[in-house]
Amino acid sequence: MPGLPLPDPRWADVPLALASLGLALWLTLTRRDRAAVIGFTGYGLLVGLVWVRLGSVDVALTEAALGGGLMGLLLLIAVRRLGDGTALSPPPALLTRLLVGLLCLAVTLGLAAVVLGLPSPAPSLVEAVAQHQALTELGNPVAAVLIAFRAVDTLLESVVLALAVIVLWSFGADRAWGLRPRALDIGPPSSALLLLGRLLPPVGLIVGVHLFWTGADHPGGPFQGGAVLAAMAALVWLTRLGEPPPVDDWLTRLGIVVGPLLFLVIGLSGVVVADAFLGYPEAFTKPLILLIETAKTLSIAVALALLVAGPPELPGSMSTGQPATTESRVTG
Amino acid sequence: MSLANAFTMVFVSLGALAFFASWVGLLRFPDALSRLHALSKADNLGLGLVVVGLLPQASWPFGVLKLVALWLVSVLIGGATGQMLAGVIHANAGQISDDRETRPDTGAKSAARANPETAS
Amino acid sequence: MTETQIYGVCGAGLIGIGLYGAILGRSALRRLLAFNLIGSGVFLVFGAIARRGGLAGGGASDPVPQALVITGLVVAFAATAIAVALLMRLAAVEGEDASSRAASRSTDALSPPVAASASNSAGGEEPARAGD
Amino acid sequence: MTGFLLTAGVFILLTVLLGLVSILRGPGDAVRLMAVQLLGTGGVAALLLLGSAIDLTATTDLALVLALLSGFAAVAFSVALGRAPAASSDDRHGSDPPDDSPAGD
Repeated sequence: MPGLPLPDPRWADVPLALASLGLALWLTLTRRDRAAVIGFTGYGLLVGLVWVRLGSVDVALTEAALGGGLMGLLLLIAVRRLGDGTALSPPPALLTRLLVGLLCLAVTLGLAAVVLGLPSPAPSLVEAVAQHQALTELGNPVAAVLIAFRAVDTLLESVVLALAVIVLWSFGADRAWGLRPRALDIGPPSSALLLLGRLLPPVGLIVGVHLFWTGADHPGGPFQGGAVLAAMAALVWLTRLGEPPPVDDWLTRLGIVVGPLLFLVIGLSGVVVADAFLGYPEAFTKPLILLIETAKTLSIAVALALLVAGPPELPGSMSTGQPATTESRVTG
Repeated sequence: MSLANAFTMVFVSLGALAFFASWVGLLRFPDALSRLHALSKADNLGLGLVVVGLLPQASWPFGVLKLVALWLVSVLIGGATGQMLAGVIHANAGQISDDRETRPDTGAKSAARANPETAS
Repeated sequence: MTETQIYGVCGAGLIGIGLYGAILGRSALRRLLAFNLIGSGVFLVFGAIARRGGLAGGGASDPVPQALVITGLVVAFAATAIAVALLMRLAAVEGEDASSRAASRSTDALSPPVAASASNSAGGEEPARAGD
Repeated sequence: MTGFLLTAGVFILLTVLLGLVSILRGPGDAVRLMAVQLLGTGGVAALLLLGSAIDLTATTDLALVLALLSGFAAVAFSVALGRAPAASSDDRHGSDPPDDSPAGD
C-alpha cells in the first residue's frame, strides 16, 4: 500500500498556494483591522497545511499552534483594545502605490527566479544528520538537530524567549510593577466560554505532554508541546478560572529561565566532561537530552503564555469589571 | 477486510458530502445565524462521519482512541464556539458592523476579490 | 511544476505582498501583519529549499532548515507579542495625554526592529477617523 | 483504498478552500470567522484522511492540535466583539448570569 506513487495530493498544491496568496493579498488590502486579523488566523491554518505538503510535520505543528491559535488570540485582543480601524492613516497617493507595487513585484520576481533556478543537485544535509543521529538515540532527525547538532541556535532561541518576556514586562506602567498581566482579563466569561475553559485544558495538557514526549521519535517536541500548553494556560486566564501570576513571582521567573539555564549548565559542563561546549558525554546522552527538553518545554510554555498575557497592569486600567479573585496561579 | 473498506468508503464519502453541503450553506444561506447552522454541520456531522469511516483503518488501541478523542474535542469546541458566536451575532443583530449590506447573490466567484473593496 | 517550485514561488509572492503591506499599511497593526507575512514567506522559501534537499537526500525534508524554521517561528511570535504590547502602550499613552506623544516616539529607538518600524507610523501620523 | 482516501481528503480540502471566498465576501466578521472555522475543520478531516492513507501517525497528531487550537480564533473573536464593557454582550440570551465564582477543580 505505501509503495504506490501518490499523485493525488498534488492536486491540492496549486489551490493551496493560490489560496494563501489570495488571502494574504486580501488581508493586506482590506479596510478593517479586525477582518484582516480574522483573515490572518485563517492564513496561519493554511500555511500549516502547506508545511505538511512540504514534508515537515514538525514545522506544521509549530505553525498550527502558534500561527493559528496563539497569534489569533493575541491579535484579536489587540484589535479589541486598539479599536477597529479607527487609526487608519489616509490612503497613499496612486503614484506611491504604483511605485511601491512595482518595487514589490520586482522583489517577488527576483526571488521567484532564484527559487526556480536553484542548482540541480540540491545540497542536502539529510545524510549527514542520519549518519550521526544514532549518537543522540533520537528517532526524529529534527529533534536531533535542535538539541544536539545545532544546539547553540536552540539555546540562544530559548534565551531570546526569556528576554522577550522581560522586554514585554518592561512596557508596563511604573505603578503597575509587581502586579498581574491583564491583557486577557476581558470581563466575566459567557457560560459557553466557561464550559470550554473547564473541559479543554485537561485535554490540552495531555496533548501537550504527548507532543513533547513523542517528539523524540516522531514529529513534535518542546516547542510544539509548549505552544499547546501555553494556549491552554491562556484559555484558563481568559475564562477567569485562574489568573496570570504577578510579575514578581519568583516561581514564575524560575519557570522562565530554568530551560535556558539548565541547557547552559549542561552545555558548559560538556566542556569538561565531553570535549566541547554543548557536547554530551556519550553514556548519558539520552537522559541529559530528556532533562533539557523537559525544562525547555516548561520554560517555553511559561514564556509563551506570559507573552500572550501582556505587561503588568493596574486593575482598573482596562474598563473591565472587578478583577476576579480566584485561585492565584495556574500551572501551564 | 473488504467489508471494512466498503464501510470506510461509504462513511468517508458521506462525510465529504456533508462538508460540501456545509460549504454550499455557508455560501448561500441568507443570514449569519443560518450560516452558523450550516457550519455546525461540518463540525459535527462531516468530521464525525470521516472519523467513523476511518475507525476500521486505525491501529487498534491508540489510533482509535486518538480519533475518538479528536472528534469529541471538535464537538466540544464546535458547540461552545457556536454558542458564543451566536451570542455575539444576536447581541449585534441590528448593527452587524462593517460591510454595507451588499446582499450578495450569485456570481460570487469572480467578484470575490473586488467586492469588499468597492465603495470606500 | 513540482511542489517545491509551487511553494517557493508562493513564498516569493508572499514576501512581495508583505513588503507592500509593510510600506503602505494603513494602520500599525496592519503593518505588523504584513511583517508576519514577509516572515512566513521567507520561511516558505526556506521550506521549499529544505524539501528539495530532503528529496535529494532520500528523506521527506532536510531536518536542519526545519529546525531553524521552528526556532524562527517562535522568535517571530515573541517579536509580534512585543510589538503588540508596544502598540497598546502607545495607545494608552496617547489616550492619557497627547503631549507625551513626543516622549513615546523617542523610545522607539530602543525596541527591536519589527516593533520599531511597526510603531513608528502610529506615533508619527495623525490618526484619521475612518468614516462610518 | 489509499487512492480513495487521498481523493476524499483533497476533495474536502478544495471544498473548504472555496469556503474562503466567504472570508473575502463577508458580510460581517462573524461570517468570515465561520469560514476560518470551516477551514480548520476541513483541514483536520483532510489531514486525518491523508494520515490514514499513507500510514503517518504524525498527521493525526497535527490534526488533533489543529482541532484544539482552531477553535481559539472563535473564542478570541467572541471576546473581541464583546464591546468595551464586555459584561453583558455575550449572555443576552443565555440563561444563567455569569457569576465568576471560584469554579473549583
